[in-house]
Amino acid sequence: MSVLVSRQTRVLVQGITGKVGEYQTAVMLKHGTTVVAGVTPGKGGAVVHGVPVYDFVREAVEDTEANAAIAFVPAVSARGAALEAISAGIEFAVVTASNVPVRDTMDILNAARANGVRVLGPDTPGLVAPGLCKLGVHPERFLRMGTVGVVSRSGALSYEVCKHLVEAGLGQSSVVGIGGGPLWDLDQSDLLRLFQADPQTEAIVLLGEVGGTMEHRAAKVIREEMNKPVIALVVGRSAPHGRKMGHAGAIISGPDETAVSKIDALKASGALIARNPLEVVDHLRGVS
Amino acid sequence: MSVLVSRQTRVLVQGITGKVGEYQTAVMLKHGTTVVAGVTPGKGGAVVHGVPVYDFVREAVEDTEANAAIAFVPAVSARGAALEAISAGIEFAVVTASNVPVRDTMDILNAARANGVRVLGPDTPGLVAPGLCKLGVHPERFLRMGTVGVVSRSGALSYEVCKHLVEAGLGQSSVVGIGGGPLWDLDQSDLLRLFQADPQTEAIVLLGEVGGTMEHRAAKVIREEMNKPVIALVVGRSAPHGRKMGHAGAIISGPDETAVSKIDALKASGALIARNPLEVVDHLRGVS
Amino acid sequence: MQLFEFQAKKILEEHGVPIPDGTLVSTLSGLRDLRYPAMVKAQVRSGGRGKAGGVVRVGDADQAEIAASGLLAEGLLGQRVSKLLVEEVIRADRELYLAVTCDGLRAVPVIIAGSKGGVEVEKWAQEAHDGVVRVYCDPVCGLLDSGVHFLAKALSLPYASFAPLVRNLVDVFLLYDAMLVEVNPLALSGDSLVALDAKIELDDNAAFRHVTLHTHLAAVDTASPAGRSTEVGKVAVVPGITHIRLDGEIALISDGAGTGLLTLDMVTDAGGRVGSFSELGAAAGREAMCHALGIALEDPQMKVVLISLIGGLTRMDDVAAGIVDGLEGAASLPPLVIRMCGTAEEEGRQVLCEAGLSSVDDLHEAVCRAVLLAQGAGQ
Amino acid sequence: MQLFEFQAKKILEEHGVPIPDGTLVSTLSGLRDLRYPAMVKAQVRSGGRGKAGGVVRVGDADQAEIAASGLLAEGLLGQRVSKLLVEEVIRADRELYLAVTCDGLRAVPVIIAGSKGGVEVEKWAQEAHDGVVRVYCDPVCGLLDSGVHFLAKALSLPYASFAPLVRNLVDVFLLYDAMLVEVNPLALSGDSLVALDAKIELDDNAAFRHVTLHTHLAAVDTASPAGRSTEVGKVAVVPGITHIRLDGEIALISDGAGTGLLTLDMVTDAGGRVGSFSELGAAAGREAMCHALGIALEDPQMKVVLISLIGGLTRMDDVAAGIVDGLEGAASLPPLVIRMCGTAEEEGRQVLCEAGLSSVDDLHEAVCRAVLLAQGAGQ
Repeated sequence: MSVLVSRQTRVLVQGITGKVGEYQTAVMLKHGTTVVAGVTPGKGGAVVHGVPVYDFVREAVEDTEANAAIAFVPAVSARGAALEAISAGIEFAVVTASNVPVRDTMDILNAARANGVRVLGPDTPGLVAPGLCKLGVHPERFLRMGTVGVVSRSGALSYEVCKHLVEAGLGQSSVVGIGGGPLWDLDQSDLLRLFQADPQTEAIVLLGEVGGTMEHRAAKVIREEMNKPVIALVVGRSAPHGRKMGHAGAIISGPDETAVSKIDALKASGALIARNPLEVVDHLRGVS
Repeated sequence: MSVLVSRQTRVLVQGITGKVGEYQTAVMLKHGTTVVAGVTPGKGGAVVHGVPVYDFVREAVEDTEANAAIAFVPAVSARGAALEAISAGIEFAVVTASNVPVRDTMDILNAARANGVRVLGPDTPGLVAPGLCKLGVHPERFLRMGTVGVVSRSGALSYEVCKHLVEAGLGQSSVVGIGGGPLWDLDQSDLLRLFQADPQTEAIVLLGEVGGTMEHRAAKVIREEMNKPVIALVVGRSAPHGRKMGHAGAIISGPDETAVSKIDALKASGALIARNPLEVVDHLRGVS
Repeated sequence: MQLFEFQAKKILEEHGVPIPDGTLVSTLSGLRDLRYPAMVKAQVRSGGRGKAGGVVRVGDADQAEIAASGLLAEGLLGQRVSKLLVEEVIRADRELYLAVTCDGLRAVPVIIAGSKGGVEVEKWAQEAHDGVVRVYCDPVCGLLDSGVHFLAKALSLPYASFAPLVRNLVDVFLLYDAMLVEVNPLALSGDSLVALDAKIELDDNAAFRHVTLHTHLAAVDTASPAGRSTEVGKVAVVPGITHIRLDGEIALISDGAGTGLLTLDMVTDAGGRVGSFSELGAAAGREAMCHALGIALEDPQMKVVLISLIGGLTRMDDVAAGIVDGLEGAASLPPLVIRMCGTAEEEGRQVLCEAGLSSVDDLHEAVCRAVLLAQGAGQ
Repeated sequence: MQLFEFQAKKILEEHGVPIPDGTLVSTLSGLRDLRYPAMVKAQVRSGGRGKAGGVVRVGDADQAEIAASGLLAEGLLGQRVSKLLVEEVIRADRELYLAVTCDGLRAVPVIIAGSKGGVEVEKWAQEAHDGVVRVYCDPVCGLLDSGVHFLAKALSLPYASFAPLVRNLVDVFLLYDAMLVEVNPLALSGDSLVALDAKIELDDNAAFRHVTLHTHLAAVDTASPAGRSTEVGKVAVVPGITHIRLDGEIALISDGAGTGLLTLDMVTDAGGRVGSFSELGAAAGREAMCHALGIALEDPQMKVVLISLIGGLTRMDDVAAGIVDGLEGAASLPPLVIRMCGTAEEEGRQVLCEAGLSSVDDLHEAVCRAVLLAQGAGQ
């Protein structure tokens, strides 16, 4: 089992003929992912690593019954690519681009909700259920099928923790990057619930950051809805206060945006707190 | 049991101080409905039949935890009333007004979908689960708690059939008016599925009409997903062909809009076909 | 309300859609100054205008006068022709079909495009469905770029001229509260697209947002008097009432589409023939009822009036008062059968009783009575 | 990018938001011709301007010259003041707070309004949360009429003047790809509303949609050189890099926010002090790395450079090439610790190896080395 994807997931790669798209398609295929189609406007008819390329997502969906999409396109094209996938009947879309404008992200997420589509990103490495399906860019060396569910706002932070897990002989059920924000369709709370319901997952690593208030909502979910152990690592304890956005930032979020307030809330919710990846591994050994 | 509403449904009446709103509120209360709040902008603080009136839906929801709304407002105000209810966290909204512009209906239905809200209407009598909750305007004399689920595009047609049911000693589990169209959130197919899943419902009466192609989709649901008996009455067999909307109407729907083509499809799906309300009663006696 | 071609084209032109150069004339006197060859197009609201001879290609002013005088004198498809649109002849490399309407299932505007256009488009579309493509607007973001590119590819049209045109059609559709914006045929000439014909159907329910436009349109309207259709099978909509003239002798008035159609079917099944079908809006009351009854009573073909009422939102005492109003001062009075029940039915019966009228409760009984009365009257 | 007050007000005025009459001056010479009394307002981007003396009420031109010369000469809050906005004095019956920003949870614009405005609004809002109301735009239909009415009631403002104002603020928010549009205080004078101060924060990621505007804004910008912050705690963003100057001697460069913050925490936990924090964007490569390394090497306070890389989308060979580029021709070279792993790590190590560099695989080890080197250098 895994969350959000399965062996039945039929992956479509947007921007498959680009440098990154082509490289990551090869990696996803090697991982055993069912990549059924690629899309690059104007390149319909081409073939990349044996995968047929179409001009439009709807053509690809009609031909190949693709049901999940990952886009390797630049920030300026992210909105168009995501909306095209959403309108073509894709059920689950991953938007990897970083630096996507907030307005474009609002459009993507709202269109997704109105159409009943789930989205990871923008600014996400995607997700991987090691051995089952890789709809993302996580480095292969840090992946191993196992029982730990990992959810992270930051791609690199999840790689770092996954590296330590694998080096300690531990594996992952799914590793999910929800995206760097500041807007999300699926957030930490959604993933915690999915991991709680996933039989393969025995413990969850929650990777948080300074900024926003998402970890406070996650703490509430941990306290009220979960009985699986959660190990939380929130980075940015020693970061200086970032620039506030006018008075609105303070009014909206108050003092809850600091790493320390998040760690306190997670601790109070029953999560085990780690200060670095080695402590994550120690906690996991303690609970298994 | 019932569909879409229950004893826990807490009803808010929009336009409660209007002539129709006030009258129907009294009828709903008499039926045993939990009407907790009314809204009329500018009339906040008033009380109608013991129900407190607010200026805004969100104030009413905060105070009374209303979770369903029915609007008795004219067509020009239907969009505003529905959107206000949707934005205030109401889970289920009934829009009774007829002659609502298509553009306004698009806005209502799309906002509802984006916010996870279900809508009946516009141009609907609403729904009633006799004895449990009345969120509609069905004449009381034609209602009796029972086991027949009724779904209709036309309010008056459902009253007519309910009248015959009650006169024959039969009662209803729920009577649902999906609205006169041409756009719907919940359509016949949705209601068929809900009735199929509802333990109280033993047989379903499907009331259809000439125009559109919804009954063909309903026939598919009956064939593929249902084992409860469905009695179908499609009116408009002897109606002249209506005015077509340019070529687009013909291209969109082809010859499937006639009552006869719908009756044929429903018959082929296994539904029992009635030509008038007396035959509906005969069929129901035959299957029970 | 369906606009005339010249009205639809004016709106499209104002929103950046290329149309042929043309002149609207209502007499023969204006034809001499125009450029020829030209197309002379009768301004009527019916479909099938081209097949019926309402679009004539003329080589010079003499031919134009012959064509125009025929159309103005004789009308077309049973309609009076008071205006002609005389347009330049566009050489089309290809003719296509393009329309915007609302998709009932998804509740969004849908663009329907065909790689062939013209008068036979429905038939062709049903035979060769591959040639017709649909692109749905997104409920949040509207017409997507990818959708426009997809249409341009499917129709083999140059994106540069097609993209603004289709976006403009969607804008017009939303801005004017249209039910349909249709360009058929859409001509491709070189890299340019031109709307050779245009049809816009407005949403009458949205007239409150377009008061000036609807008032103006009503003023230039030369159709039959409002609220009454004399042509059999023709639908007329006036506020609160839908009226259809049929080929029988029973006038049927109902307070909702569903119960009206049911009663119509039951009358027909019982061997009766409805000649006038009026449906009050769901929330209609006294005034609409009075109006509908007036239409029935003024029609000399009607031998029986059958009023079929079952009230939900509509209060029966309101409607009963409308019946009393409508009968007041009526010259001749055919037999009247009233079936009335539902909301405020007791109050309604009281109103009828005070006017010396009565009603029945059962629809089957009412239908039976009306059919028998009509048969008796016919003998 | 945060706009100066005068820039924000110009945009608001163009979109129908009332602002005080004002004149922008950059020298004392223009002050003589203005009308007094007036407000003299230093144009700086920092919050807390009012408390720091950057807003002065003056009665006449002499007082204005005194205030202006002080601000122009001395600057404010560590920033140079090159422009002053001299505005009419508005008599306010009440001062309120009104802002539009994006709600992260719902992914829609949210209007935040407070029935009191001014410099202490955050403090007041946290103490008396009842006075602050939020209205969320609908994802499909935008700001609803009911929401505007609700705000007007909550703030006790006249609907007629408030409704267009708040709608205009939402329009500006969307049209300019803003992160924040804030009016604080918003003054009520009689039935009129005036934006006494205005703040607009643009979304730098959307600069591609507003090339002219962003170019123009960058031209009038008088802040510190792009890509470098000398003020401690100040964030600077250049394409692909976020750089923060801190109070230590280790320059930390990472290829993602998460791993950068983790490394920062680990350095701090190990007793080290980071003085320069650069984070490459997630998809950053050779050029961004070279640029970030340049910033670190040019800073004389930095005793050690710690590069913490773990590649997903970013290829390590690209970044390694950027390191080699950045070191080329560097005058002085502090001790360098490179931790590198992830996508194309072998190719990356090869690139480093050819330049005589090496990397470690383990982050704990890298942090430990960097801290020890810094402590050694400090002694």
